[in-house]
Amino acid sequence: MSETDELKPIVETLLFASGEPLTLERIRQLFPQDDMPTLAHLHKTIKALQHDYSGRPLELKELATGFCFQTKTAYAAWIAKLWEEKPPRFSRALLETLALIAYRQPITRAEIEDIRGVAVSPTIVKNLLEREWIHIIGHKELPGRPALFATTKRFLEHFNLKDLTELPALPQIEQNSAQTEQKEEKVEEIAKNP
Amino acid sequence: MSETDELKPIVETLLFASGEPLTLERIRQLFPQDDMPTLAHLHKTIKALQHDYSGRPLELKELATGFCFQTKTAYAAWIAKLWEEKPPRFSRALLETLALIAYRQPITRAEIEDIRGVAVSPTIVKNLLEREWIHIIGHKELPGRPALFATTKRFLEHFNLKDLTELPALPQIEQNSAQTEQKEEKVEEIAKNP
Amino acid sequence: MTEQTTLPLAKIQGQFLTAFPQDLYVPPDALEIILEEFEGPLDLLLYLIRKQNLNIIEFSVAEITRQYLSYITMMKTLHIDLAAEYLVMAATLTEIKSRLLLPAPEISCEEEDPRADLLRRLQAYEQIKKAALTLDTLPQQQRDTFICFTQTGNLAATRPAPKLNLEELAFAYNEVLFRATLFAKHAIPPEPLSVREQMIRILNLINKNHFLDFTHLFLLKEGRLGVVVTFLAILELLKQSVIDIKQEKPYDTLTISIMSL
Repeated sequence: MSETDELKPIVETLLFASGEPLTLERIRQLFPQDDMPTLAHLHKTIKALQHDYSGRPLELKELATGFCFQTKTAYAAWIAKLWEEKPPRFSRALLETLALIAYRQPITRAEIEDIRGVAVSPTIVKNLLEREWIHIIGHKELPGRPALFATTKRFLEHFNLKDLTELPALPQIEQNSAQTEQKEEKVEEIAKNP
Repeated sequence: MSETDELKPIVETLLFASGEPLTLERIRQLFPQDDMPTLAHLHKTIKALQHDYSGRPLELKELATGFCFQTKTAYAAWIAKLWEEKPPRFSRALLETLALIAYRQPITRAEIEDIRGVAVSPTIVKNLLEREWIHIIGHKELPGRPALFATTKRFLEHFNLKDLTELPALPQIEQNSAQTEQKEEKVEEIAKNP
Repeated sequence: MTEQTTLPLAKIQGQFLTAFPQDLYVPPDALEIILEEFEGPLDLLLYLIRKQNLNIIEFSVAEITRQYLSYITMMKTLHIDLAAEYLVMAATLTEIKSRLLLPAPEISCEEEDPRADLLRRLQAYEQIKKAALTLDTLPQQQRDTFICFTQTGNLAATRPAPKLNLEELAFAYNEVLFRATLFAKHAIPPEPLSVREQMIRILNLINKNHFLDFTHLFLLKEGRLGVVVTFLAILELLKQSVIDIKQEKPYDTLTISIMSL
């Protein structure tokens, strides 16, 4: 890795794709031992990139945690509007996990996985625990003593609920599927007794 | 908002800050009613930005879910090194199921099974639903009202497509053999490959 | 099993092995892995046809049937569970073969090609098999391309937390139950929330007090229905082995505690 020209687009894409500050040492470690760029070389590359982007509304800045591209403050108002317009959304996986905990508490992770049919990501559980929307209320007497999750007071507060019974009941879909099952049964019946 | 020069850095900043594709309509709605750029104007701005970034390792692309800057494929290997987790490799069963849904949507599970000759694994369908690559678009008026599956915009986004017409053309299939001329050819072929 | 020389026995470094190495015992597990290489009977048939460098429309049913059947027989001999689809295909092939052996009637022999349906299926499957491979070669997000994004400096702190409303939550619950009923072998019955709520109330009480008198769990102001619901909640917790009920001697008070190890 001797040419700046070769190194530059690599560093550039790394900084843009990571979305978080990267130290030069971290970048260096991505290269194979025998082809590691020197820190001086990386510094020169950063300088070159800073020059390339000098006319643009973003800048390559050095923060305490490393280098990253940042939008210039002059455009902050536009970004604020973007977020105001459409705040970030929870993933479907998080919503469904939370919904299952809310409606079927106390519930273990295995039970959630059983109903959803896919593994529950640890990040989601961590996220919900950190928000204090769920907590571990006990353990099931099974091998491994799996944690039983339940929603918290904070969860009720967030949704302006007095208690869990105030959770909306929307049984339409369940009824529909129950009807479908009944229909299927009927069809079978008819098939048996034509 | 009449000058392209004023609009360009705003669009550029928004695209970089959002971290997800933005439609031109969404960008337009961020402007005050009396100063809203036209879609044509925004299109011109996008073109200008695409030109500005033409020499760089990133490109401004239009996906089904909107416009975004993304890294060029040549740098994927470097970026992948940033993360411990490797991108998932999809099984043939999953890819075949997905391809059937993509090319023959809307399609029922029974129709998929008919073509693949094997039962569709519920895990695969759940996985695809979970990724939000497919969704249930309706139900067929048959006993049991089987679900009709279709692909989503997120599917297109994942495969870097703007719309379904950008899917690679289905490979040509060999002509039906029930025709006599081909039967003769067949005899010749078999003679060659006993 | 004399025809076995033409059958794939193992796939080693991408190469199919067509005969048992003389000095090697191949455990049935390995053959099971071979079977897993195929996405079903159509895929296996396609493999057998392609292995002969033949076009789908050109293959000899008799030869392919022979190979297919000996493959299936081998699997059966080794007591490998074959999916029903493989056996159905074996029957189909045998039927086509026997129909081809019968003298064809003079009229309408063109439309009545007994292979027609199988050929259509093979063609449709091969097409989608190729399409699936092509799909996987498209540049994919997070694998080949990465969406660029930048930090926003001080603004980052003001980025709002995701909003969530009750309707969305209720919708998500319905969605997941609906999907579960679509795919689960057993229907997942909706349970009345009131029982769930009582279960949580009881657990919270026990977590605070460790031991509780059974009668203290009931709230008289909730009336008869409330008592029934609370009782159901206790039974459910017992069934799930979350709590334990102890009675020192007959007619003594029931003590409820968290299930201990």
